[in-house]
Amino acid sequence: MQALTNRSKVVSDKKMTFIEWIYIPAILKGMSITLRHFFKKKATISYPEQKREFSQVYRGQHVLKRDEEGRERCTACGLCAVACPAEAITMVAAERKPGEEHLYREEKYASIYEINMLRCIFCGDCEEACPKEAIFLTDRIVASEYKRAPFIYGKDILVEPLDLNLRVDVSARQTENVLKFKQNKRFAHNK
Amino acid sequence: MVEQVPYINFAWLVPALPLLGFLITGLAYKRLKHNQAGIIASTMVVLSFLVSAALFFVLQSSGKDSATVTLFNWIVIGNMNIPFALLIDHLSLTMMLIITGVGALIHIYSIGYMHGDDRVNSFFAQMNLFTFSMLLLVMGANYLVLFIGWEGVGLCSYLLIGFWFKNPAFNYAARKAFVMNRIGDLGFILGIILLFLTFKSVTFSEVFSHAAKLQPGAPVITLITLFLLIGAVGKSAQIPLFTWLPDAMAGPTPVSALIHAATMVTAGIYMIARSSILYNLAPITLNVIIVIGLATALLAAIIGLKQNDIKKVLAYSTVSQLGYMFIALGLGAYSTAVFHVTTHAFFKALLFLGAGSVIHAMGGEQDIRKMGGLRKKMPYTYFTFLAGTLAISGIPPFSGFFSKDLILAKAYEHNILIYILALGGALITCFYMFRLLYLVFSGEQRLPGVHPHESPRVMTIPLVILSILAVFGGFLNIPSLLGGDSKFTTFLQCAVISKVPEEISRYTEIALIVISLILLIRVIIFVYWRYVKKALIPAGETETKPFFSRLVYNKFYIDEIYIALFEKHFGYLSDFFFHKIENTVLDPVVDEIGAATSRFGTMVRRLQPGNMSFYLFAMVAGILLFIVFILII
Amino acid sequence: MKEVSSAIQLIPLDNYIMLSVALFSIGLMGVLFRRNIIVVLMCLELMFNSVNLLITAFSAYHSDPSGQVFVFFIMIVAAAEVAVGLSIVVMMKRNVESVDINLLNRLRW
Amino acid sequence: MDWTLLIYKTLFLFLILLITLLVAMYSTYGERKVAAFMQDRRGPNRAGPFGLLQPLADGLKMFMKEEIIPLTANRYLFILGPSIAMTTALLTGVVIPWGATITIGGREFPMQIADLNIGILYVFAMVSIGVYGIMIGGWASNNKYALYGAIRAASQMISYELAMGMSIVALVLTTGSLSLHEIVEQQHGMHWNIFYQPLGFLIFLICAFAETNRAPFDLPECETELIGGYHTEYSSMKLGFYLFAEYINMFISSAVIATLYFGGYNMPFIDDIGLSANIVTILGTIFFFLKIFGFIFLFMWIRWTLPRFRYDQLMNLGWKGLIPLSIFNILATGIYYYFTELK
Amino acid sequence: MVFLFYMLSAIMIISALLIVFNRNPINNVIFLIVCFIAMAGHYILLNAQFLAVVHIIVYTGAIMVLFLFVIMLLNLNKAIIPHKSRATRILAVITGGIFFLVLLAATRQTIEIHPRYPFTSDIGLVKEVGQTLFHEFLLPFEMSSALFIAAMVGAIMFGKKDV
Repeated sequence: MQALTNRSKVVSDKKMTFIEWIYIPAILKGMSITLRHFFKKKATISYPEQKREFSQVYRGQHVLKRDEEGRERCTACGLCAVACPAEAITMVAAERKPGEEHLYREEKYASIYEINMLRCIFCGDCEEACPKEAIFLTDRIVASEYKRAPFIYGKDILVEPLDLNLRVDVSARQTENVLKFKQNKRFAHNK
Repeated sequence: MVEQVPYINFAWLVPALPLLGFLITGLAYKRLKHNQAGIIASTMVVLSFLVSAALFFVLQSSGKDSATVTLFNWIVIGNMNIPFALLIDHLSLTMMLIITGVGALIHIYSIGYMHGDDRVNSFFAQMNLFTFSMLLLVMGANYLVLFIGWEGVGLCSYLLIGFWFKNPAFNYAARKAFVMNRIGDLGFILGIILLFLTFKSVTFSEVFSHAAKLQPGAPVITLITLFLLIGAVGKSAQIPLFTWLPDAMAGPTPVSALIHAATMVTAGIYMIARSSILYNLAPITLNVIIVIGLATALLAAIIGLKQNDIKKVLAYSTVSQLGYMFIALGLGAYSTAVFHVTTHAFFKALLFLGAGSVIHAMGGEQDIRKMGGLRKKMPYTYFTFLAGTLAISGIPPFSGFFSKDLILAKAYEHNILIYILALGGALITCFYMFRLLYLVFSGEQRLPGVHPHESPRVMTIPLVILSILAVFGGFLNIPSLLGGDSKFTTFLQCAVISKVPEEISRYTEIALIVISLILLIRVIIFVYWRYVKKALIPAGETETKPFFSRLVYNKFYIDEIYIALFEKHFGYLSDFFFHKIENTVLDPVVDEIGAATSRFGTMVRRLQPGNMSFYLFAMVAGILLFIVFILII
Repeated sequence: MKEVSSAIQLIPLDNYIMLSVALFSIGLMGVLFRRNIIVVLMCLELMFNSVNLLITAFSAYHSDPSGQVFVFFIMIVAAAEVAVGLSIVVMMKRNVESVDINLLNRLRW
Repeated sequence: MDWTLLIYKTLFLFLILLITLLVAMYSTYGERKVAAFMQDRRGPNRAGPFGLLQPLADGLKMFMKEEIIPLTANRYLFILGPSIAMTTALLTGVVIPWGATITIGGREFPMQIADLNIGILYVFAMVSIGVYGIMIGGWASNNKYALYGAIRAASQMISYELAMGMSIVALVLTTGSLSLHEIVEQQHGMHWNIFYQPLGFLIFLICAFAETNRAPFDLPECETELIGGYHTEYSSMKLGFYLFAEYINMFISSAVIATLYFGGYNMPFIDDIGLSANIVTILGTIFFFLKIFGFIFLFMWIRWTLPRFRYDQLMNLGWKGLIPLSIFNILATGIYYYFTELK
Repeated sequence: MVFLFYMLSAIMIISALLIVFNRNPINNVIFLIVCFIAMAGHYILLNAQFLAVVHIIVYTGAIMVLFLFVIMLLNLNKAIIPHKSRATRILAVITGGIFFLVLLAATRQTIEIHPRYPFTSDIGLVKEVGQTLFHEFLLPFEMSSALFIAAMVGAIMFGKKDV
C-alpha cells in the first residue's frame, strides 16, 4: 500500500538503544517542534473583523432576485420546494392584482416565501430547479441568533432590496456555461 | 620488636592469591568453561611464586634473617594474645618457593592431565585450597596458624584422594588417609597444648627463647617433642602410620605429585625442622626419630621392590625417602633434611608427573607389567623420567646425590650401623627405580590395543623444567669437598639450629662417596641384566611365589595386622555402646524430656485464647502491675 | 529565635509530662476500645508520638540533642511498623473480608 | 518587639500573597495563550487588550456558577478538600527568598518572610500536606472517578516525593545548608547549582512536574479516563480553588527550582556594573521573577508537548528510574566530596 | 508562649479523644492529622525545628497518607464494624484512666533534672541533631536503614496476592 504521507514510520518493537531509552533527545526534539510552532504565523483570523475570501462556488444565504426593473422574478411555481431535500422551503402563492405589475414580473407571485435556515443544507438544488432565475445561493453567511424562530427567513430578508446599488451580485453563478447548461433540455430537472 | 623489612607486608599475598583462586574457581565452578579454572588456578599459584621470589630477594637485600608480618589479632583471651602472623625466614622461604614453584608447575601440568574431566573446576579449587593451606602451614608464625594449615592440607588431601569418589575403593583410601592423619593430629594437638601450658605461648620466637632456658633432656621437652613427633609421623607417613600414603595414590596423579610427594608429606619434616631448638633439647626423641626413619626407609624400600603399580612404587619410594629425611632429622642435621626435602620435591614431583604422563598415554593403565617400549614413543617423558631416576638413585652429579650423600655421611659419623642400613636402603631404592624405568620404557610394548603417544606440550614443559631442577638442584649445596661452599646449609643456618657440626673429615667423605657409587653402578648393571637383557617380567597375581617374595608383595600384611589389631576391637566396642548404653539408657531419658515438655506445653497453651483484645488487656494489666510494683518498692 | 527558647523556661517540664501521659493513656484507651484494626494502629501511632513528645521535651530541658536523635529512630520504627502493619491489614481484608480485630483469632493453639 | 519589622513583614506577606495570586491568575491566561500559540492559534484576545482581562472574567464566572454539593458526599470534607489544597499551596511562599536585602534609612528589610534554617524541609513538608487536599476532596465526593483520581494523586505524590527528597539530599551535600537564603547566597554570580547538580536538577524538575500534577503527570485529573479526576464533582469556586491551587503550586515550584538550582535572585556580572545595592536588589528580584516565568513557561511548554503517561509507566519511572538515579546522584556527589574535601 | 502551649495541648487532647470516640475511620485519620500538626507546634515550642518538620514530613506526609490510602482502597468509610461490648468499653476507659494515674504517679517521682550541658537553644537545629546522629549514633542509623529494607520487603511480600 502506498504511504499516505511521507512522514509515516514503520512501528517495530525492537530493543531501544541507550540514547532512545533515556528519551531525553526525543523529548527535546518534541519540545523544539512545539517551540517552532510557538513562533509560527497563526492560522486563526479574527473573524468578524477579518474575513476569508470565499470561493466562487460558495453556497451561502439565499437571495430572491428582482429583475432589471425591480420586479420579483419568483412565480411561486414550487419547483424549489419540491427539489429541496431538506424540505426547508415553504411558500404561499398569490395572484397578481392589477396595478402591481411593477412589483411582480408574472401573474402569479409568492405572497409568503420562507426558508428554514436550520433545516437548509445549502445544497443549491433550489437554485438549479428554479426556471425563472429567481433564487440563488450567495457568498453571504447566515448570521447567528440566540433563538430558533429568527432562523425562519421570510421574504423581508430573502428578497433583495430595490435599490440597484444594494442588489446582490450573482453574476458568478450566471456564467455563460451555467446559462447554457440550464437551457439544455436533456437533463431531467430542466424539463 | 624487630625492625620491619620493606615491602615484607606484602607477604600476605602469597597465601591470599591461591585463596582467591580457590574462591573464584570454587564459587564460580558452574560458570567456568573447560580450561578457565585451570588457567585461573595456575595463574594464582604462579603469581604467588613470583611474590615469594620477590620476598626472597627483599629479605636477602635487607640483610635480616627473619621478619614477622602480623595480619590481625586472632585470639585474645585475657592476657593471652595469639596474633594471626606470618613468619618469613629462610626456612619458610625455602618451603614457600618449593610449594609455589613446584605447585605452579604441577598446576600447569594438571591443565593437560585433567583436561576433559567433568569436575575439573572442583579439582582446581581444591588444589588451590591445598596450596593456600600449605603456604599457611609453612608461613605461620606460631603453632596455631601452622595447625590451621596442617588441618587444611589434611582436608584437601582427603578431598583430592577421594576426587573420583564414584569408586568406593578410592573413598576408602581417602578415609584411611584422613583417619591416619587424625591420629597424628591428636598427638600434634596434645603437643601444642603442652607447649602452651609449659611456655604460655605458641609463637615460635617466644617458645624457642623460653625453651633455650631449659635443661637439655628435660622430661617436658621430651614429652612435647614426642607428641609433636606423632603428628609428624602421621603427616609424613612414617612407621607405624605410613599405610595411608600408598593408598593415597587413588587420587589423580598431579595430586600425588603435589601433595603426597612434594609438599604435604614434608610438613612433618618442616615442623620438626622448625622446632629444631626443642628437638635439640630432647636426645631421646632424636633417637626415636632415627629408629623410626631407618625402619621406614628400609621397610618401604623393600616393599617397593615387588610392587607392580607404577604409582605404588613411587609411593613407597616416597615413604622411604621420607624415612631418609627422618634419619637426617634424628641425626640433628636439620638443614640436610630440608635440603633433601627440596631435592626430593624436584625429582619426586618429576617422577610422579612422568608417571602421570605414562598413565595418560596408556589410557589409565597403571600396571608396569603391561607397559614397556615407551622410550621411542614418549621421548620427553623418557628422558625426564630417566633424570628423575638418576637423581633419586643418588648418581652424581644429579641432585639426589648431594642430599642423600650428606645424610649418609652424617649417618656414618653418628653410627656405622645406621650408615650401612641407610646405604642398603639407597641401593634398594636404586634397584626398584631402575626396575621401574626399564619395565616401563624398555623392551616391547606388552599391552595390545593401546597406542601411546607423547603428552601435550602443557604437560611436557613442566616435566622438562622439573627435570632441569632435578638435575641441577643439587648444585645449591655443593659440599666443600667438591669445591663448593654449602650454600644451602649456610642459608638455612639462621633458621634451623643444627645439633652436629655439618662438616666431616674429607677423606672419609671421599671414601664413602666412592663406595656408594661403586655399589650403585653394580646394582644398575644387575637391574639392566635382569630386566632388559633377560627381559624378566614380574609374576602376576595368581602365580605362586616364594615366601619372602609373597610377604613383600603383600606389604608385610601390615594393613591386615592393623585391621586385626585395632579395627575389629573398635567395632566391638562401638557395638556395645550403641546397643547397651545408648538404646537402653540415653534414648529413654531424652525422649522423656521431650514428652514432658510437650505435656507442659499442652497445659500452658490454654492461656492463649487467640483473642487480640484479651491479649491487649493482659498486656496492659501486666505493665500496670509492673509499674505499681516498682512504685511500691 | 531567642523568644522561642524562652518558652522552655516559661513552661515547666511537668506540663509536658502530663500532656504526654494523657496522650499515651488516650492512645491506650483507643487500642483497647476500638475493634477496627486500622484505628488501633492509629492509636498506636498516637502512643508513639506521645513518647516522642516526652523525649523531645526531656532533650530540650536537658540541652542534649541525643534525645531528638532517639525520636528520629522512633519515627523510623513507626514508619516501618506502619508499612508492615498496613500491609497486614490489606491482607486481612482480602482474606477475611473484614478489619475487625476480633476476627484475628487464629493465633492460638 | 520590633514594630517596624513586624509591620514590614505583614505588609510583605500580603504583597507576596497578592503577587502569588496574581501570577497564578495570569498563569491561567498564559497557559491558554501558550497552548494556543503552540497549536498555531491565537488564544484569548477578546476580553481587554490581548485578552488580558480574561482571567478576571474567568474568576467572575467561577464565582457566579452554581454551588453544588452532591447529596451523597461528605459535606465537611467536601469543603475541607479545596481549602487544604489552597492553603498549603499558599503557605509555601513564606520561605522563598524573593530578593536580597533592601536598606532604607539604615534599616534592613530582607525580602523574605521567614529565613528558616530548614527552609527546604519546610517546603517539602507543605508539599506533602498538599496531598490531603486532593485525597480528601476526591474521597469526599463519593464518586468513583474522584476516588480514583485521589488515589492516583496520593500514590503519585508519595512516590515522587521520595525521588525529590533524595535529589535535594544531593543538593544539600553540595550546599551544606538547608536554609534557602543561604543556598541562594552561595550561588552568587554564576555559581548556580545547576552546574554542580545537573542530574539532581533533572530529577527535581521531573518530580516537580509530578508533584504539581502537571502534564505529563496529570493522571489524577486526566480527562480522558476519569472525567475530571478528583474534582469531578466540584463546581463553582471550590473547583476554582483546586485549579488555582495547581497554578499556585506551579508558580511556587518554579520559584523553588529557580532558587535551588538557578541562583534565585542572583544575576551574573551584576557586580561589575557598579550599581547601588538597592537597585541591584530590585534588579535581582526582577531577574528572579523572570526565571520563575521562564520555568512556568517550561511547565506549559512541556504540557503541550508531551503526551500523558500511562499509570504503570508513571510508577515505573518513579520507582525504577528516578529513585535509583537519585541514589546514584547522592552517591556520586558523596564520593566527589569525599575525595575533594577530605584531603 | 504559655497560651500557645495550652492551646496546642487542648487541640491535641480533644482530637485524640475524637480519634477514640469517632466511629468514622476517615474522620479518625483527619483528627490524627490535626493532632500531629499540633504536635509539630509543640516541637517548635521546644525549639526542635528540625524534628517538627521531619515529624510533619514523616507522619503527616507519609504515614497518615498511607492510612488514608488504605482506608480508601478498602472502602472502610462506613462504620460497619461495631464497637466492642459495653462492658469492654467501660473496662477500656477505666483501664486508660488507671494507666494515666499510675503513669502520672510514676513520673511524679522522677528526680529533678540537671542538664548535662549548659542550656542552649541550638540543640534542635539540623546541625546539632545531625552531628549527634552521625557521630554517636551512626551504627543505629545504619541499622535502621536495614530495618527499613526489611519492612519494605515484608510489606511487599504481604501485599502480593499469591504468596
